[in-house]
Amino acid sequence: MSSFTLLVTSAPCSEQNAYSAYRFALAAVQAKHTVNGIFFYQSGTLNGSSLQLTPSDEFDLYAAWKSLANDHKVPLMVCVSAASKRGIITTEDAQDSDNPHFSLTAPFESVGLGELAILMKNSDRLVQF
Amino acid sequence: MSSFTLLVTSAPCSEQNAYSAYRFALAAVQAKHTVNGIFFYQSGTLNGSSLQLTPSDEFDLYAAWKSLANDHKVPLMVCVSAASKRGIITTEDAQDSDNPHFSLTAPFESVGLGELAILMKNSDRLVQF
Amino acid sequence: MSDSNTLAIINQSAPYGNSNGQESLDMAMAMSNFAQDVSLFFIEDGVLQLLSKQTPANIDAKAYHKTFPALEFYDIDNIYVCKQSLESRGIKVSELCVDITLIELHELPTLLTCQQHVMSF
Amino acid sequence: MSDSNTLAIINQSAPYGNSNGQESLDMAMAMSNFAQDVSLFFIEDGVLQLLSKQTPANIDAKAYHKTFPALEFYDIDNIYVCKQSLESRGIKVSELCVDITLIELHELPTLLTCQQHVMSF
Amino acid sequence: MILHKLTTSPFKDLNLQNCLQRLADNDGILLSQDAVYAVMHQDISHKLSQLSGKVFMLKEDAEARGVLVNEYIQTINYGGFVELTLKFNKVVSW
Amino acid sequence: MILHKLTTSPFKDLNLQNCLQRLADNDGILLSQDAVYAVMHQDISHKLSQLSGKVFMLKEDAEARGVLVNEYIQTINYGGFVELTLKFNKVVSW
Repeated sequence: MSSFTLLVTSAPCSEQNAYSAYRFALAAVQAKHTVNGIFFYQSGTLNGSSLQLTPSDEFDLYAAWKSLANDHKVPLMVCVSAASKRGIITTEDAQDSDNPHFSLTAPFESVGLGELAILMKNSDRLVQF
Repeated sequence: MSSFTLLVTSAPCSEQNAYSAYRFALAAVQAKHTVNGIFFYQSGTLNGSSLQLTPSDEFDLYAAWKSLANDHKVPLMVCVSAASKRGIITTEDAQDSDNPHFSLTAPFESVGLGELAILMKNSDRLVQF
Repeated sequence: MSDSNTLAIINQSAPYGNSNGQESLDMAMAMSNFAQDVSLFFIEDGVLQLLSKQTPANIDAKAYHKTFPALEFYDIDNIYVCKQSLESRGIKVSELCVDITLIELHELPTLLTCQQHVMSF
Repeated sequence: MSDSNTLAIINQSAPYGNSNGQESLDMAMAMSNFAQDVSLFFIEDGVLQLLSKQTPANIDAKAYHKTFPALEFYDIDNIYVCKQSLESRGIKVSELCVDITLIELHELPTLLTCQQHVMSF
Repeated sequence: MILHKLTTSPFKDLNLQNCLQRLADNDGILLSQDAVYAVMHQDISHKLSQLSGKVFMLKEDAEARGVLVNEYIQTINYGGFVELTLKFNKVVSW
Repeated sequence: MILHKLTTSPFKDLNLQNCLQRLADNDGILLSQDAVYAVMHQDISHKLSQLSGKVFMLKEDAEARGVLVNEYIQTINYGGFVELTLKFNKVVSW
């Protein structure tokens, strides 16, 4: 069995890439491969927003990511610098900037790019979406 | 003197379009034209996020939009349906969904597409970015 | 020169790869509801939105192409499709899901002349 | 076949129109800091990022191209630039802001062979 | 009398090429953002040079990218951009 | 041994065209998302047909868009996509 890191650099909702990454990750774990982690960078960090209110007749990708993390122990890592400039911030970021509101909660984690280096080191394949 | 409606369909930060729209709006009001409103649609709604933490060495487009609204009375209208699915929600949206957090505050307003029809009706030009 | 409250919406994007097609249709229906006289233009990859035989449920996307035949009830009667864009993709008019008016490549600017405003998605 | 902890970053986007160039550079420097052996490839519009004579302050963008000459201090020594991409844009090597290694169009896949992972921006 | 606003590089996508195919006699073209690289594109630059007086380029975007202006293209700043949209009857953004 | 993953329409941008120019002998191409429209593109479809055995198409994306599969293209589902990335040494996303 093999191990994967997925790098998601595309926004949800506006593009299909993030959805494709989710489907790929699900297929990988279903085939008993290991997904070491999904790393969200650039507009991909928008996938981590807990404030997304998906209409009932549209696919809820945010919920799907959460299920993937909970059911298959796949870490969802959001690059802190790319995320915070796009308004995807944790409660700590919010406190630091005197903003009472935040948009990034578990199972998504706010991490530095070093975490991606660690994921990649231990993965047979890196696939970017 | 003439009147404009600007339609912004592009995300801040990831693309230059929203910045170009800001520069266009500023140039228009400086030339004594009227900007009836800036309407944010699709990924453009991300411009309205109050949670964006712009690094100190990067241009703060969110602050620039706010100045434009405050200094020149330019309405900043965010399409509610396009915004809410992207996590750009008002305190009312948040309450409706039992989420304590929100990301859209004044001078940005959450409106329906009907407001765009009214803006356009009274504008000499519609320019999309 | 241009009639007031007329709006042309140009569709040049393929469906599903991005949200342009779906959000363009949302815009068209809303504008029509608010008394705009809306005309739709499908050019380049935009014509791919009109194919009858699509099954977007396979990728959890909405089958919004099924709404096109209902647009006449939203008072959107003018649906123009670029002939050359169909031809270069090998698409026949009979493969489309809605009655359309074929236009030549160079007719687009002329048809836009009488429109007050233009959007593109 | 491929050396572990090697990363190729392909840059194919023009600067400023989108954030790919800037965020690719951020990625390269971070990965190098975390012990990855990073090689940069500039192809197609990516070569435009390397022009010396840019003044992005005019559009309130960061002059991140000034960082390229400093990459050697980040242990990023391999900067490959596609010859054909320069030629088709009428750009001479002397117009670039950093010392680079010219490669032929078809050399890219070969040079990627010894890399463990590849990203593109 | 349409002003066609371009924002992307003609080396990357076909927007400008498609736009040129549909251009009417009294239409204009504004090269902004990455579309200013059009002057580096041999084939497209040649086509643009035959449209003299109808092609405009946004100064801020050209200078930012180090793109030199050709004699057949009129350079305008953001103020000129605003006036240009009024000189034409409408604007289409590609 | 690179798998080139394409996601955009060849009628819109030059990604696939540029990729074909740089393709090595043992590389493969995966058409996903809007890249499945490549089979409708006469010129590119012809080029792809000469690469038999090396071109793959994602079934879900092709069916969603109503794109018919040609005989020279192998159709795979997401499970096949995962295995394909392992059959090749690495993946480049264009």
